[in-house]
Amino acid sequence: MKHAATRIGFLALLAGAALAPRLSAQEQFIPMPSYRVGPYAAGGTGVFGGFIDYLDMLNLRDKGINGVKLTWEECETEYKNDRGVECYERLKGKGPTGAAVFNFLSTGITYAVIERATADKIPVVSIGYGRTDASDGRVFPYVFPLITNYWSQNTAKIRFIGMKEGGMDKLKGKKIVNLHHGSAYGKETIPVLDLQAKKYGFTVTHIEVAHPGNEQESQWLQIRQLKPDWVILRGWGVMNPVALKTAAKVGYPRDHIIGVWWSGAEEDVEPAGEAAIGYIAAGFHPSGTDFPVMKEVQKYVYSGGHKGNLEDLSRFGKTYYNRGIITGIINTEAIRTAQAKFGKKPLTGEQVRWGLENLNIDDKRLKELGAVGLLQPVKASCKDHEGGGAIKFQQWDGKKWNVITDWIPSDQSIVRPMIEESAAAYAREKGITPRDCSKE
Amino acid sequence: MIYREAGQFQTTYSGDMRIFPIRQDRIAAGLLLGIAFLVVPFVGNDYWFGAILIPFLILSLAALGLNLLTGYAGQISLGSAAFMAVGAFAAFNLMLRVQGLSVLLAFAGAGLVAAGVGLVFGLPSLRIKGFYLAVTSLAAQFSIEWVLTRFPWFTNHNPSGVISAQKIVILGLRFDTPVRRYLLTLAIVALLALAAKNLVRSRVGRAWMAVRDMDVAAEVIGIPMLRTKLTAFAVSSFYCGVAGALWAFAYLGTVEPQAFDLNRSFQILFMIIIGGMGSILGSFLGAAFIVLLPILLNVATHALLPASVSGSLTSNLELIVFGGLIVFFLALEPHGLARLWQIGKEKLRLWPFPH
Amino acid sequence: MERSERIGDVILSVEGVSLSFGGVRALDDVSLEVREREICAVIGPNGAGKSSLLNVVNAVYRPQKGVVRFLFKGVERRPTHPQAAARLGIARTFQNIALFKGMSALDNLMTGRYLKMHSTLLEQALYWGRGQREEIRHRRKVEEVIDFLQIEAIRKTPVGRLPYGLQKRVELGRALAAEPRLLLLDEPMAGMNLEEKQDMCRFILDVNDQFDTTIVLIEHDMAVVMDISDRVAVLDYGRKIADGPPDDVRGNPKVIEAYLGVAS
Amino acid sequence: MDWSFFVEVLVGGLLAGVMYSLVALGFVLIYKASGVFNFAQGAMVFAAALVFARLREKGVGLLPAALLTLALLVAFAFGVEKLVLRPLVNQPPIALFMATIGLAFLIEGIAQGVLGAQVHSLDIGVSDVPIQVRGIAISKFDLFSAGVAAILVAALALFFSRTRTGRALRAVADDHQAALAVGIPLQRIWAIVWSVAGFVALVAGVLWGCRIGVQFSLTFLALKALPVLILGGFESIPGAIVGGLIVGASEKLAEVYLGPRIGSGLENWFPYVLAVVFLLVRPEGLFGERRIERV
Repeated sequence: MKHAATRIGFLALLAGAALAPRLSAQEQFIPMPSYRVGPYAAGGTGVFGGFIDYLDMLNLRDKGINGVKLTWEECETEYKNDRGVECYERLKGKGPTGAAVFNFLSTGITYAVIERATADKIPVVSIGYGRTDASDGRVFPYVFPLITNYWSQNTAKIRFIGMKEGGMDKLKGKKIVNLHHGSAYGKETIPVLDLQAKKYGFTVTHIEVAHPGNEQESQWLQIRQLKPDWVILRGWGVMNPVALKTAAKVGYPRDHIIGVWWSGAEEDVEPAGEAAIGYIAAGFHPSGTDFPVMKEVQKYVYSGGHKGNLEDLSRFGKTYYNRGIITGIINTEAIRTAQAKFGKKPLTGEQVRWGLENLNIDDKRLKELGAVGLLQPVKASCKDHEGGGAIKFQQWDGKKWNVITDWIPSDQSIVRPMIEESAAAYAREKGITPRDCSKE
Repeated sequence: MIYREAGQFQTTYSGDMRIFPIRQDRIAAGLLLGIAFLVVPFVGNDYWFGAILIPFLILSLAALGLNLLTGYAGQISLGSAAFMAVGAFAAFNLMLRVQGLSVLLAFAGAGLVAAGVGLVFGLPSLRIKGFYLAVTSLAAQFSIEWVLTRFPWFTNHNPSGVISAQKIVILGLRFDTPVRRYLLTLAIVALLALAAKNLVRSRVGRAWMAVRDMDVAAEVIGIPMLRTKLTAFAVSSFYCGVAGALWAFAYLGTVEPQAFDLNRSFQILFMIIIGGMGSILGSFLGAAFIVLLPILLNVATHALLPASVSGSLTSNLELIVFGGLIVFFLALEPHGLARLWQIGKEKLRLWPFPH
Repeated sequence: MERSERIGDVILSVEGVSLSFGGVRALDDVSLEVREREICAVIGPNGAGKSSLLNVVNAVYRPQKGVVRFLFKGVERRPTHPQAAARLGIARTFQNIALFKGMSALDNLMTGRYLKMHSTLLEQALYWGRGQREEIRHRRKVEEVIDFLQIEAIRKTPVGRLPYGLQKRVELGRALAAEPRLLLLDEPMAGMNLEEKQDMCRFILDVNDQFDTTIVLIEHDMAVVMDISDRVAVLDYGRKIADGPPDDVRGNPKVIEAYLGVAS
Repeated sequence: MDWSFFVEVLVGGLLAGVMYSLVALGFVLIYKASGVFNFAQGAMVFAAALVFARLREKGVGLLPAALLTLALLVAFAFGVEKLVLRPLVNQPPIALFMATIGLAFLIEGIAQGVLGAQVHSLDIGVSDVPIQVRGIAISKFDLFSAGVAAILVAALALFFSRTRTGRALRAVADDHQAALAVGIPLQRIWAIVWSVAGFVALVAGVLWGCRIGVQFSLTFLALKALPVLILGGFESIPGAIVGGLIVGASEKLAEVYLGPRIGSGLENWFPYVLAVVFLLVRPEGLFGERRIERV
């Protein structure tokens, strides 16, 4: 166990350690409020590992962004809201121009900092999590749930099921079970599902799994009684492998279980072993290493004696790691966009916000980035802070995830009104007057 | 200034029954409050107010509440966070549904609602004793959390079950900056701490301790068991409820029921054990230890360790050192930091003469 | 001689009380009358049911048979609960000290006055006006007891740290703080050295004639019992085998056989 | 009502309950002998499983891996006794309880720091397929776990009644003087108890690890053990088993038959409410010995 050895070495090294280097003027500071301990450490280490490695790659390959070196500092949040807020406050002022943009990888923390960040004029990016109705940029100028949010995902998922059934009209009379985690996150898609159930005439049963969900005997026995055509797995951490194992136990076909993207990482299926084979999960990006950008990271960060952020190289190209890579792409592209307007220098959060709002990663740009197929085209606007919304579905074969669909677009005709209604309610609650985007 | 009580004689009972009979203590306490109210607001910054002091004060308040119940009345509870949740959601709904209600009244209301719930879960305490009583508080912990997520009414039908607290405005004064919220929190916590101190040095406080130390003897003296225990539960829950309301309104701004999960309850319990059972001061020391130390360690590791050291390692180092320190301090003084402080003072009193 | 004149009417009458735990009989048809201002001693070998008798008197135990009646100023009361007994003005000490270990001697005594204090929770929280005045007023009362028992020096000491003899004294103080009409003392001198015993005897007698307190005490030390008590009741295996002035009891053959015989 | 379904839920619950009991056992052992509520038991389960899993990944055989892990746990137990229990001997139990909390942080930190935070799968060659018994599907793995639990309890029973050390442990549970009379120093006994608890943690960790993967969430199992302990009484091994069965069965039945009516997800609190009701009737727990208050 080589890593173990080096780690133990470091444990000893604590006492006589050197001081971290100071920041210089031509640097853009990006805070890293990560979590590397506790129940969700697998996700935290993976995503922030990819995020940091991508920034590292940019620094090594082309001296940062247009010559502006990227710097960052980690702060352990332990996935707790109060620790997250502390990290936010601690890091927001770092660097010559302050924090450029925050990514918390936690819905709870994102919620907790929205008002602070808006007051401090620092954008908060939440890719695939966070406050869904923040997609309405008129009410939430500083919050960017980019690429896709839970509700969009859910509509895409119903579309996928429709495809499988051979047309949306075939959904009529079908039975779907929504097996969700017993938390705010878990309950979030209940309204959008009910809405679609009405629209397409299928019945949906919501079954809750109490946190942490390491025992699901009763839920799956219920499911077996219901004999649903499909089960949507809105899981979290340990709940996912347990769900698959228990499904196998009661003999429910795994290829009719469709997970959300927080149930779609290797960490979610590997512990289930055999039981996970055939299971389908949504994702706004695939796993795997055969994308030019991954090769670049491999080349610059993990060769020539340079050590990347991953301790366990086998995680390179895994789902969480790739999610970190695209997080890196989105953030840095926003900074690049902003630099085009404000000049090639370290930028303030407010300037980066403009960059995010005018972010436009088209197919051409994707090709340049070497991320075709890894990332969908993203175009944000003052009105729409989501800017994507399409989903790919992948199936687990026992070894790896195989993408089984192309990008399946979400049904904004359902999602958008819900978002605007919810955002408007928030605006009323807070006395916010939404921006007029025609003036932006 | 040397710490001496020589030459100080109490000539009146009222003098002898003051919170700080010794002059130096009075001066020290006065100074501390003076600094907290008059100096800190000018020297502190947003980080200190918004991320360190406010949560520290709020959790101290919660710890104080639990200490009244567990430390003084001897009724163990693992559900303090649930009562914080009740407070937070009660305050939110009061503000939401009662037109033009003053925030302070909403906080008081939140405390009372929590006290009411606390009473209910306190009832079994007459029959169930010792560690077994923990189960009732655990029942409270989980069922309350469940109820708050189960019924959307409590969150005003927010799709993600999160409440975002209303603005704090008192007599037209907006508490929208960290420093103002800090002062508000400090004022509330200081007042409630004083009230707690008064309670534990009067009749009801003595009754609590009597029940804790020797319930049969207490009964023979004429102390009504159920009423005394229930008072403890109610008062304790009141404190936790106000703390929860502050957590939502003065600190985070938005909270979900999961913010008050079992871990929070345990965190608060740790505070009073490390700080000192049956000690007002201990509640604050304990909160400082449990809240501030991990942050301090996090800052320290990032300052000391070279950037090359992996984040995972530093994060785990923090855990290890934190755990180690807990064990170390307990080995040093099993009765908590407050006792350590007290012993230190007694030593200082006798200094330089050992006997 | 004028002691006998001080002694008034019956204020406590235990009538045909039987008590048993499971199969074990602790008290078997015991009757006892105690008169106002009397010092009545209950003696008997270990396990004779002495403590049980006291526990029945202040309603810690409920007897299966018989009644316990109090006649204060002609009004009859039958307390069914220790608190009720306390409200009637019955205070007691315990065989193995039952002080509130975590509190100072002073607070233990203040706790003794619980029933005499009435300020509301809010008044106590504010510690202002009535709340504070009440505390001070009762502190004054308690200080009288402290002076009486000569424990000024240990006022603020946590009772856990006190030596055994002093703890016994503080426990007596806690009982006295309640200004009881009837004081039940369960082996107040057990495990004391000679001078501690003498002090305790003096306190008991002083309490009796300064505060007119009626006293029922359990004691092993014959000498003590014989010279402080007006009347002695003897229990043996849960039954009362003798009751009367010390000298009669001393002469009673049953007692000598059952108890003193064993002792000497 | 569908009886075969009811039976299925019941059986599933009982088997789940056995899994809870496995975790609860560790608590009972330590509480019995040292009167400490060991908050670190969950962390021990996690750490044991993690070490075992990593060894397996390195290609170490089942038995050697188990033995190596066990050796580590024993060393740990002796370390704990020396560094944590001894300084706190004769201190209020609450202080010891808190110390074990510090211990939990230590274990979690070291385990994750040295062995990483990834999720590991674990397979000991027992597949988790259902077998049909009179039309009722029962998981093979669950039956296996139940068997292991039974053997474990039997082994512990023998250990406590037959061996000299075991009897000494029982003596300690009753009173410490007696233990000294038996002639085994208290320190040794505590170290041994913690080792045994470590062994139980390993068994629980491996079985649970196979079920849900070896990951941090294993520490949460302590929560499931709590109501079991409270129902069964902290000092009783049979209590832990029976308590587990009651909790498992009741929560499953509640979830299936109550859930649809008053809302699902009540599994988490139902056992506690049950325990409260139960304790109101019998305050000393299922197997805890009744204490008479002497005045």
